[in-house]
Amino acid sequence: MLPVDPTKKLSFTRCISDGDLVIVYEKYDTMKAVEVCAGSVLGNRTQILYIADISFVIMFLELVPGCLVLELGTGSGSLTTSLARAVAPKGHVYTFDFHEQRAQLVTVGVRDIQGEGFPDEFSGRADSVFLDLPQPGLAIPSAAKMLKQDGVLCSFSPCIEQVQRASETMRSSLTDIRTFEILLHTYEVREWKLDDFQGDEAGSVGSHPHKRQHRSNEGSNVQETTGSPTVMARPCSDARGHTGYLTFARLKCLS
Amino acid sequence: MLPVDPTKKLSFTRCISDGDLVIVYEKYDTMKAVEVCAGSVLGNRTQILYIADISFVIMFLELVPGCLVLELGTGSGSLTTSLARAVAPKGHVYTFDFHEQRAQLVTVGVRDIQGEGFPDEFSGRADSVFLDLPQPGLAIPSAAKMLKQDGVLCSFSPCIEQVQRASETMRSSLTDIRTFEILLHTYEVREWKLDDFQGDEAGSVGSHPHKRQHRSNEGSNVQETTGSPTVMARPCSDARGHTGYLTFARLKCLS
Amino acid sequence: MEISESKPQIDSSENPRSTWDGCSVLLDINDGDRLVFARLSAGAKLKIGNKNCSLQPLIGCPFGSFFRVENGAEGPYLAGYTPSTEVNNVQEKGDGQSIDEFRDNRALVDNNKAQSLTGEDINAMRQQGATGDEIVEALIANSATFEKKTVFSQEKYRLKKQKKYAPVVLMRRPFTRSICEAYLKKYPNKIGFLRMDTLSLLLSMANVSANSDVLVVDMVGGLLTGAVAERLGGTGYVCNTYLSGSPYSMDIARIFNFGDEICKRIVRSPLADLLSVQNGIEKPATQEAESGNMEIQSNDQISSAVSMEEASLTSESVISDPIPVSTSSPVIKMSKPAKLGEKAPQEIISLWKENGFSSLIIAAPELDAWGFVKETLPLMSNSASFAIFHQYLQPLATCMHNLQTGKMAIGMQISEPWLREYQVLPSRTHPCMQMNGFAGYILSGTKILPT
Amino acid sequence: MEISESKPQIDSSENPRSTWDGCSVLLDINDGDRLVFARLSAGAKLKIGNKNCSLQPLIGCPFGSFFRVENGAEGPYLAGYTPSTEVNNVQEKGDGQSIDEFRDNRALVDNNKAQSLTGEDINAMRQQGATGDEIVEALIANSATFEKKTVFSQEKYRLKKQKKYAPVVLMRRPFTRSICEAYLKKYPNKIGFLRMDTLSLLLSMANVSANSDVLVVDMVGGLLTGAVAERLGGTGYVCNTYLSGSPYSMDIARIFNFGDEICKRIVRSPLADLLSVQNGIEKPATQEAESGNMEIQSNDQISSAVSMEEASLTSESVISDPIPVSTSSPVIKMSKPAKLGEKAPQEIISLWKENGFSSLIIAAPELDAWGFVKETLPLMSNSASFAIFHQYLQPLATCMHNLQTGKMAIGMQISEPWLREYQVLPSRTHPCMQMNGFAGYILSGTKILPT
Repeated sequence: MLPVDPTKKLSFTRCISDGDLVIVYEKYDTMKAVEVCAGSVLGNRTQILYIADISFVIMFLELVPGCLVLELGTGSGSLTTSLARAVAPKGHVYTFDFHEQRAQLVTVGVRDIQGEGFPDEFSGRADSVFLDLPQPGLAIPSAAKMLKQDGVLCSFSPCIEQVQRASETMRSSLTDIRTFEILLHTYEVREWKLDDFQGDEAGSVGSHPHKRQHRSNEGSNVQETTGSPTVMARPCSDARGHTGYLTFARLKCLS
Repeated sequence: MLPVDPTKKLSFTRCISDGDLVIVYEKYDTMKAVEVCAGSVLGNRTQILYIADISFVIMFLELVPGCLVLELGTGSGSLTTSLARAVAPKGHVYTFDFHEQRAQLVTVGVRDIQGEGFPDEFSGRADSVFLDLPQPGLAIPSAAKMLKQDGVLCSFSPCIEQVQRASETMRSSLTDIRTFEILLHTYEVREWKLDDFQGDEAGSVGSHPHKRQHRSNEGSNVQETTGSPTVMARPCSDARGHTGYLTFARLKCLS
Repeated sequence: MEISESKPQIDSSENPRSTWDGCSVLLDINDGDRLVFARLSAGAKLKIGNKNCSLQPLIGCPFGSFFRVENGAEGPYLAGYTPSTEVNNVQEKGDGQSIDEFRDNRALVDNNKAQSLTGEDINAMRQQGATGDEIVEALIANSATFEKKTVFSQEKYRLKKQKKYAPVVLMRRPFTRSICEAYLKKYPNKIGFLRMDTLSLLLSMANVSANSDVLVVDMVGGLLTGAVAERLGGTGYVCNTYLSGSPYSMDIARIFNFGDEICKRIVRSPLADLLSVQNGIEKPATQEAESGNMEIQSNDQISSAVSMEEASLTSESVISDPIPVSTSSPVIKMSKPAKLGEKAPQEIISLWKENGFSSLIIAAPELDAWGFVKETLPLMSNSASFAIFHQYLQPLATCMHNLQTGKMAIGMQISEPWLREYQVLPSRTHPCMQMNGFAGYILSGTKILPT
Repeated sequence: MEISESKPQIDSSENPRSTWDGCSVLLDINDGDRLVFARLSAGAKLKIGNKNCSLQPLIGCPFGSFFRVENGAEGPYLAGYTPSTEVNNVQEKGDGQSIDEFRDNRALVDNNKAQSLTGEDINAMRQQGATGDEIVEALIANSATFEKKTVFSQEKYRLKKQKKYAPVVLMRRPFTRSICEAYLKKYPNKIGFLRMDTLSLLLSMANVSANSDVLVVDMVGGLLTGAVAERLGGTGYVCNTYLSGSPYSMDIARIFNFGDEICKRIVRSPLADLLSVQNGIEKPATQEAESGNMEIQSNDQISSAVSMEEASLTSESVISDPIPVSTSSPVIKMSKPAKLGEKAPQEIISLWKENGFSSLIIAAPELDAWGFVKETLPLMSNSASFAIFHQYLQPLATCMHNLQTGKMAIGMQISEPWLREYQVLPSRTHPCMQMNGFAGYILSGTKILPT
């Protein structure tokens, strides 16, 4: 049997302790406030708007615990957090931006990666590299040098022209170049009381429609939906139309 | 009261006559064969794959009976047919291609529109112009000259680079430039018999789950979906991912 | 009424490109910020910003014209104006900007209090006869932060001030395209969230074209009825049917500039009347009386000339918050649009009985689809096409299943259109960040001879 | 078994970049035309085209390596090879071509009979030791129409002949990404049509990360179990639960190269066992016996070493039509993958009773979602996240409604991911013409303390 170290269990304690991250829900679908205490960053759930992009990036970068990941363009840090969770407990994320940030399990460097490129110390050591830069093409040659063999690079760009230039640059040293776009459609659930079509109608129309109804239903398992209230889902009309393009590529394997 | 001329009624005769268009369905969703007889082209329904594009084009070109429409790039003629139906009975479609075609209510010209431009005789006479060309940008200046004031032009292109170049050209003489993409998701309907979760389970699990079930359902209108067969729809997995981009623009109104 | 009658007959097939007295127009103020449907007349007025402007100068102008508020000797008035290509570009850059700013604005210091021009200063400029453009330039010159902004932010600032101090009015033709898009933007619930692409598919899938006899269940305010009538162009018929009680509103169909020829082709009939005839039984007199009743019940719709005026006023105000103010009596000054939606005459109903309708479109997003379909489908000609719109997938799935098992229709398909608009600009091309994710669902098919 | 035990422990956190004896690999033949999962060993063979090739040369090579069939003295063998950038470009042009040809091929005359080289000629070349590339060049030289083709058609022709006469094998790591995509392409029904993006969302929405205790209902062949275990990396637990009867297949989880540390964290437990403990009642001996029964029932899964070998053979053949042929006995030559999916020990179950699971994922596309949710949700810790996958929308709508009215969960959302792949090439950029339109639906939320 495996030893179970209770201090390593993620399972939630039943009472809220000091320093915990607490999210307050007002109703079943609205958050009231998010209070983040230092030290609990890794327990934080990623921004819902981009969860589809983040989830897909983590799977397509083939991140598993123990990986070394480089990120360029820390931005709000929402991806950084998710990258760190994916490589925890033994891996490490090195993230670079113009501005200084702070986090756990993560090393943040201030650097103009687009111009300077990556520090040499990571050369050939990165399992994966993620770029979120206005001109990804400039950083790609340096990023490719950091990758291990068969390592995966991802570049996120909102505009197709950035994708076109990045893909062009990738072709020289990378392979398996693929561009994706991912969106999340959400649905709202409503209890829907169907108007009782027949009931309203019967008085004024007379018996004719009922006759016809019987004819068409004859011998078949017609499903009547009228009467009882039904729960139904429909797409939310206010949808996010675009977040960005995700371009993935692998370092060519030299055999 | 309006006089009703029976010869002008579209309503279908109840028996198939010689020369009719006949579509044979094998099952409710598969067509076996389409036999088109000359003279009934206008009754033909458009190719289902592109019906979303075609429908949108007709509405956004603001086509109504009586319009004069120019089309460049007749191709298979599937759009031509729909354009002709939209402007019938008094309007006219002039369509141009490298190859000669034939149709009703439609005049087909053989012309290298991309290089030569439109014939002068249509100058300022077209309500709408539709372009389906490899390099739409080349034809746009000539196309714009053909439009009436406030007339609408549409260019269909599969690649974004064509759209980028066409939009650039449009900016000099046209306004209200908008690019759309439209796809049709289709659903398949199945009768779905839910496995009776509780029935199977009760024997082996004992009475505990039932107890818990009662607790959680307490006082609420829980919807049980198990038991009876239900009809449900799910998206077809094999979908058309792209047909093309539709770029619309209006001739600027000089007041 | 005399004014209206003396105007040349507006035949939609002539497709007029300029307005006339009594013409219905869509006024787009500040690039979609405000959308107003109005009927032009010498007395019609519209409040733009804080100024009441007569719509009289718009009469006779081509659709697609731009107007701006100018200060004349007799007060503010609308004057034609040609926007520069530059301004047009600024407008189009609107959406791209959000991205660029998202990427670069960490260093941007935007302080709106850095404006040294006061409201009093601006009022003084106005009284001295300054144009809107001049005020905008003055605001820019007196902004302490304008020079520090990025180019995109500068354009955004300029556009914002232009909208406030030099609003632009674009006059559009009220066609299905523009009417549908305007309602979708401002009052989507009034048209059951029916998107332009969905509506266009309903027309195609139901095979609507010249000389069609189209049966519609239009619970989307008359938009469907109007769209079908626009396609018919004065041929065939669109028959708006309804359950007992009052007919469904056709107000939106009145926004179209339909001439008499088209209006006569828009009729209504209670479902009961169509069904009784369908069954080969002559309508009893009691039902006639009942239908007469209904016509009176629908007081806000098609009864008298006065209520027409009210209806047209209502439709004008539907989209815009402030109702266009008419200083003189609307009954006298405003032209009467053509009458539409009369009760279907008995001889036409008899013809439908003989031939069946050639198309069926149902847009009753709140009602059970199957209930309507099983009633109306037998009224169709065999091989007639139908298209049913619904906000939920499940009722259409049930409906399709029932039609299949009942062998009532073939070629059936449930579809959901998916529409995406793009921003196409040099180096800034991408799908628009906001989209309308709700298209609704369509069940389409072909009616067959019941076996 | 000894071979396997003597190998270095494969710890997934080490993330090995080269293969080893006993390693599981995904072989991609001719750019996705054929996808084969294989376990490397000295004796393992694979038929490529009409040639039986040993997989032995693949041992010790880096993942991402390309191989081609070469003719050696002892017959055909797989040799490493570096594709030129040019070839890579040709492959990538594949999709764009369809458009360009659509536009231009009216003038193109394509007559495949214009090939003067016969099958006999090609066989003769082979016997004289010609390489695949040389045969392709000869075919091109002897094609009467090649020169008349467009550049794209020429490349298409070359690629087609290369695939036939010089097939390329790409060796990939069996990770969630590659396994999911391979199954989706070849046997989507075995994984319930679970797309990569949907699977990745299930993991994120259920908040799966190191040290999580994840309860899964995996009726997608073990793909979900494997994906969760990959994320856990030897920490926490993934507990695969099932109704009475035999456990659901975990075959796909065995394709991953999980080391012992990870395999031990993959356990199974009948739902009844989890429930009885949850209610604070110690498991009666009768249930223990019953569970013992089930383990024997699941004969194809986790019982003996021999059935393991069979299972691994099965999983290898699942994707490919021809089963990789092993000339020698598989029991001796093939290495045993680590054992996974043992029955959850009582002390771990007791811990779960105390703390609750921290995540719940249900992927039972054919079963009623609500039935499973109402049974499993009480096993969750409060504030635990859950994610339910289903092929239909309606069962999730009902489920969400019931959870809302029962005040069992908050933060609920039904989502449908939408994935689009693009072709990005100079002047030929557009979304791919084919797409997988079916993602399924996800209900996600957070469990709360029942009130």
